[in-house]
Amino acid sequence: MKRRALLATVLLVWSGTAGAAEVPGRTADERAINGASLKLNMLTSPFHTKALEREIPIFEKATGIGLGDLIEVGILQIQAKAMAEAVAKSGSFDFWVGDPISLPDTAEAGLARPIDEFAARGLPDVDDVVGGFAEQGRYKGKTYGLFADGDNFILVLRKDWLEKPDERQKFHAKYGWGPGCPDTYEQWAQLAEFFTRDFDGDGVPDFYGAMAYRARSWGWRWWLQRFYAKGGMPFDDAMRPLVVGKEGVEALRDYIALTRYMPKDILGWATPQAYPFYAAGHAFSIMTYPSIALAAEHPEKSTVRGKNAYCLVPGYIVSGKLVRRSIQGFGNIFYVSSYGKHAEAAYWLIQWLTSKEVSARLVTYTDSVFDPFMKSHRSDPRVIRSRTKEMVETHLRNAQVSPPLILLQGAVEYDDALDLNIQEALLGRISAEEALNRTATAWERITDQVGRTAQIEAWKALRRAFPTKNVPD
Amino acid sequence: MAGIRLAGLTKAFGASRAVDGVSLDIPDGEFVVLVGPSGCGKTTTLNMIAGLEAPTAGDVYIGGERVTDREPRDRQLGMVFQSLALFPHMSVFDNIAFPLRIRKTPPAEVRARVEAVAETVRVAPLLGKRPATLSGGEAQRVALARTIVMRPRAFLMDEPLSSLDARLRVEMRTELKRLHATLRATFLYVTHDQAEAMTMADRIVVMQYGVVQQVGPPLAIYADPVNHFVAGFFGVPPMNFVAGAFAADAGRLAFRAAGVTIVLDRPAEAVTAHDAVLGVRPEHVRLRDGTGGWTATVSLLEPLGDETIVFLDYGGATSIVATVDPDEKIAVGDRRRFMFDQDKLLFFDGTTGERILR
Amino acid sequence: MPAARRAALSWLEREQVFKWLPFVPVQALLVFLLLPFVLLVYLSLVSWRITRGVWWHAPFVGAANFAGAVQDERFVWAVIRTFGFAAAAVPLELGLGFGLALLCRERFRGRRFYTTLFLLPMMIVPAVVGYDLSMLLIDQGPLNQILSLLAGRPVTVRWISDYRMAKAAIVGADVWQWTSLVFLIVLSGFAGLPPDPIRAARAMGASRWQIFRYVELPLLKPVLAIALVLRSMEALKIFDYPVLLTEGGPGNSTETIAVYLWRVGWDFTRVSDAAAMSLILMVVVVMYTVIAIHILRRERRQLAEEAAR
Amino acid sequence: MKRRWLVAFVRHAILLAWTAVTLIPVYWMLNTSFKHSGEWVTWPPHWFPEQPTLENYAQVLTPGSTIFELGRQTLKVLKPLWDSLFTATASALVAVALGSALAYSWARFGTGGKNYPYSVLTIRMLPPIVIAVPFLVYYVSLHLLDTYAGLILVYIATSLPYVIWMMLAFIEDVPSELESAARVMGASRFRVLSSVVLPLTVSGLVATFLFVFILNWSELLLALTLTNTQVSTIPITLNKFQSVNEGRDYGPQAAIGAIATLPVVALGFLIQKHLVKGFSFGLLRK
Repeated sequence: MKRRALLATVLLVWSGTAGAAEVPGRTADERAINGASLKLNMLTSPFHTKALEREIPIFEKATGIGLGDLIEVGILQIQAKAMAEAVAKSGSFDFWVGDPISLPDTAEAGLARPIDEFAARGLPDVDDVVGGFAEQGRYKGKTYGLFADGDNFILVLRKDWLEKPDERQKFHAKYGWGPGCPDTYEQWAQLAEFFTRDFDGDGVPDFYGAMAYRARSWGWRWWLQRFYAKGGMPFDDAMRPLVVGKEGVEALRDYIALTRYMPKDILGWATPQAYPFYAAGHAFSIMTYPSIALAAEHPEKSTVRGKNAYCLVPGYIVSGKLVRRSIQGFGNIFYVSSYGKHAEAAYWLIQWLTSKEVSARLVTYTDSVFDPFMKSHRSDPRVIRSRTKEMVETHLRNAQVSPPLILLQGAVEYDDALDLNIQEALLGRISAEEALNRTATAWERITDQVGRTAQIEAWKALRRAFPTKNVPD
Repeated sequence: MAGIRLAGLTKAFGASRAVDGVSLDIPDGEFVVLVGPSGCGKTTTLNMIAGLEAPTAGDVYIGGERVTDREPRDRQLGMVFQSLALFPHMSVFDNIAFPLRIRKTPPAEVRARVEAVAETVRVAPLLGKRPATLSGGEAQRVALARTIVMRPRAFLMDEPLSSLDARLRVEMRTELKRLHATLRATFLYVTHDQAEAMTMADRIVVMQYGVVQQVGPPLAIYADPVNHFVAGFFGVPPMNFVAGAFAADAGRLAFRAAGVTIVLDRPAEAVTAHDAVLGVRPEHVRLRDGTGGWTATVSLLEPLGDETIVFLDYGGATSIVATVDPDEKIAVGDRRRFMFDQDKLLFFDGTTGERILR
Repeated sequence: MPAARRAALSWLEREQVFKWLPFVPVQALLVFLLLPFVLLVYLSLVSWRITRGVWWHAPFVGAANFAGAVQDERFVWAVIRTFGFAAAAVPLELGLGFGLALLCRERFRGRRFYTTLFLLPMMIVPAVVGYDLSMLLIDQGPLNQILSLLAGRPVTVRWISDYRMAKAAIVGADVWQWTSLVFLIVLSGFAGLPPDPIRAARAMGASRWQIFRYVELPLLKPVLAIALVLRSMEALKIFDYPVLLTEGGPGNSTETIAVYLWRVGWDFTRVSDAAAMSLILMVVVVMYTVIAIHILRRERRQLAEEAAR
Repeated sequence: MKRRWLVAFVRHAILLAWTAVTLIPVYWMLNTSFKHSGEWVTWPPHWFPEQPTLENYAQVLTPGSTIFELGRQTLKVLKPLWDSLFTATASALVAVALGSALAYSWARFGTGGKNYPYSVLTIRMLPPIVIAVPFLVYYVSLHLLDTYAGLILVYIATSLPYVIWMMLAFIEDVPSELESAARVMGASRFRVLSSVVLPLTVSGLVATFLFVFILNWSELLLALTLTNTQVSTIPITLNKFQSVNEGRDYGPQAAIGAIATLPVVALGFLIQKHLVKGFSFGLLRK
């Protein structure tokens, strides 16, 4: 299996150039691909390093293209570091792993390099990528990166609690359904309410009904997902913000209301606190990145291994019909830098990393955060072993209703304005309406600063990437 | 060994002149004391000689050589500072050895010379100590040793005794004189203490406001001051001054002040000044019984043992001070008559302070 | 010594040459720093963001960026907030540092133990402090556990998720780390107090408190002034703690100037706006500097007078 | 007698309380550095590692990857440790040398005018983020980006104001008569500096060195902006240690923290004698 993949890879790489006998080629890239050894530098967050460190040497053995220097920065500093390189043009890295959100800015800044010409020759395995994901590497009609990490949200419940007969009976008696995977956010709230427990009666719950992220820089995505499920759209055709409508306000109120069943400290938590908390069995449900499965099913570190039910992300009933939306929580793309010295070699490496076989291996490593994103991952035994079949199935079904993030120039700023105001509302410092009003004002300013006409064009293109399906097959 | 000559030495700080055209010739081997009140420019003069400050105008010659533009280290002068300036981070030995080591003297010679000098100034037992542990007199000797050891062409001393107590100061004066006699080097000694100047100097240079007022041997300066300032600066207790005016008295010159009139053996035309100040040293004031002179009340007595200082209220603005024999029967409140030794009287111009009627 | 070398040396020895020797490299360095500053001014006058071509082609917009910055509430609040943090942290550091130094000034058993330990925090990298606190401050973490133990009932302070407490956490981090520096400065100040005035005051029958209040405290004022200026300068630059502990949240409760400018410049790519804000900040800082200099200079003068006496 | 006992009691009570405040975070760092990943964040917290381990230290100190040998050090702390030591030491040394020379010149000759040290102080007041963007552009054109020289230069510049200020007070404490004496005795101006001024200000120099060393050792923002692959300091490295299951790699981070604290603490203890003297800023006459 491995040997065949290797062979396929080598052939794939070789096919990119004409003769391959005695290291011919006009440029360093060509010669490198043709057999010379070449070291590529990479910018990444440490979340990906360990998997890539294992895989890239295999590529190097086959092609002579290996990993040189590694620039690692915290996951929230990737954008800053990429922008610094856009200014510096130093060529200190050839490719990088980053969030789709930074695509518009890095593309506009000239850092992300269009890879269409390479892709036309290399024919990456994009057809196998689950719908919606592939779009995330594209901006204004060009492809800038290859998708590597299907990071849309998933809801995890504690199966063992759901299966307790007396709990089932009591729950059903109270709410008239289930309990089980919720279809709507209301149902999730009911589950959260019901399963929140205060064993010692000190007024502080010991078992929390729900968890999701509410911290600064993270929490906005959970709101945006609700907003989309309400049928909301961020902008109209003229890029006027639409967040202030009924959808937005209701989504925000629900978003705030559910926080009641979460640990009090949730506003300060991100993955470092949330995953171990859930894996230690302190919460009934958590809606988060699919990598939660790696923590929850971890053979040694988890106390809830095998006790988890993986659910489709709930939705809202919009004009009588259920709409589910599962937003891209972070997601990662391999980008090629315009300023690196070996763009083509870098492209071949990322194509190899995002091929069916190699991506399946990347997804399998429990110490990195590559999540399944290919149709073939669904049946890959290695992927299933690391995450459970149920999880992979559910995750990829969720992806069918995955709308894009606001992938426009200034994305990080749009998101930050939204994030800040949502949190202010969550803190009770301003009302939901006020929060969204302020967001709209900020968004208008950002749009004007970036240039409305250009943004309208980009937005229209982006809007086509929204899912048409309301409920996954 | 060398003499020092200053030619029109001037130092200006902005508009004010700390030292104003000082010219002075100090022959080799002379002990000259530069004296004056604080702020008179004497330390600045010394610093210019040492090269620590650059003169605004004028020149310094050492041993006939013009050194005005030379760095201090090229002038080969020994200097003792007011604070003594012992290096607190070095032992006494290292302090004394410092000037030798700078000249890259071989260690054996350093040791020999330091020990020899230490013997001379009697600090040999202290060589291992730190300056902070020394007494005032010891520190003084170490500072001297450090200067002597470098065999300078001349010694500059900037109030070196001011930090000592009265007794030690007197002892050190003698010692310095003896040292001068041994070394036969040029000493330029700065002080504000007239007693030091009087006791030690071959010649005294009196400075005020950056200007040399008078140069001369101690006794000459004492007896024959050129102006009111110099006259008042020397002598303990200081000279009595009585402000008054000249007038003609039957063709002779007379000095009149409140309560005092003195008819001088001079023609009335001898001076043109009207306002004048009479100066008379306390030892030239005589108390007497009977008639003659003027009457005064004894207001205060300061017995010093060898003599007694008497303050006499005679009706003038200030008291007249007289020194009398300690055996003299006198008490506060006594009414006594007093007179001046006529031939010791000094007169100064009331406006300029210059000596008149010399 | 060869004559040429001797001549060169004596040329260097001349006061007019010698006194400028260190200025040459320092001024060179300052000029080296000045050029990016000129670039900063240029960038503030044009409209450039990283996503918009090269900076030397950006259109000139005059004061527009400055007007925008002044109207940017987040910026204004970040400035106010940062000064607020400094205003809260610095007096605490001064008070604590002073109090601890007061307790440690005399010799007693264990003094060396305490003084050595109290210096520890300033030797730790602030980024480490940030991470360390993110473990300590979670609501069921060690700190609340200790507080509960002390209070005898469950205490759950939401250090990093409550709007106010997060500010307190940032101030607390600063205080924890830098009280040690103030402690050291004041302790040295006590060690350097001249003994005579104190002896004189005791001879005049002053009580311990009076000696402290009327003799030691005034003598220590210059030292406290230094500590004050030093700490307020550093406190205006808080970056590591919020970045590693709260990401500026919750809300924008811990978004300091440095954090916000980092976002505007790098994350939002609005370099020109960031440049304008930087320059405005500079004006604020220069005003602050003038006040600080005034304090320092007054203390120095006072000191000179005391020394003269 | 009773009163004295009470005073001692109160004193020790307060000091012990602050000792606890000081030590708990430090202890927690050490505690975490010996814990397995499962114990880093627990409810309730573990005050002692259940099964103490050195794996965190091993992880950050072992060069190379455990599975595939890439022939280079990744995610490791040795190179950043060296880089931090080198940049912080070099910049502190140069800054102390230059700054104290400047302070000397200003104190003795008033070079640069009355306000010079005050205006230099302004440099330090600006948050480094202010110069980060233009500096990047500048450094790229000078080829100083991602070099030791580049980082050291900017650290020298930002430490200078403190050096000048701390040393100024110190130098003013050296009586100028000592220098005059040495000069008259034949010392050159340079010899005066080395034989008189330097030994008398050594405590100040040492304390100043430690202070700016700590500042540069800990600096995150400029290092993050101005380095990529060739230079990497400890604060940047801390940022790197993040893992998937646990998010932040608290254990290795704590290990790095402990390792990063050690040289400074060692330095601090070595020069403790000078510290208390040094930090008086020479403001009070002895």
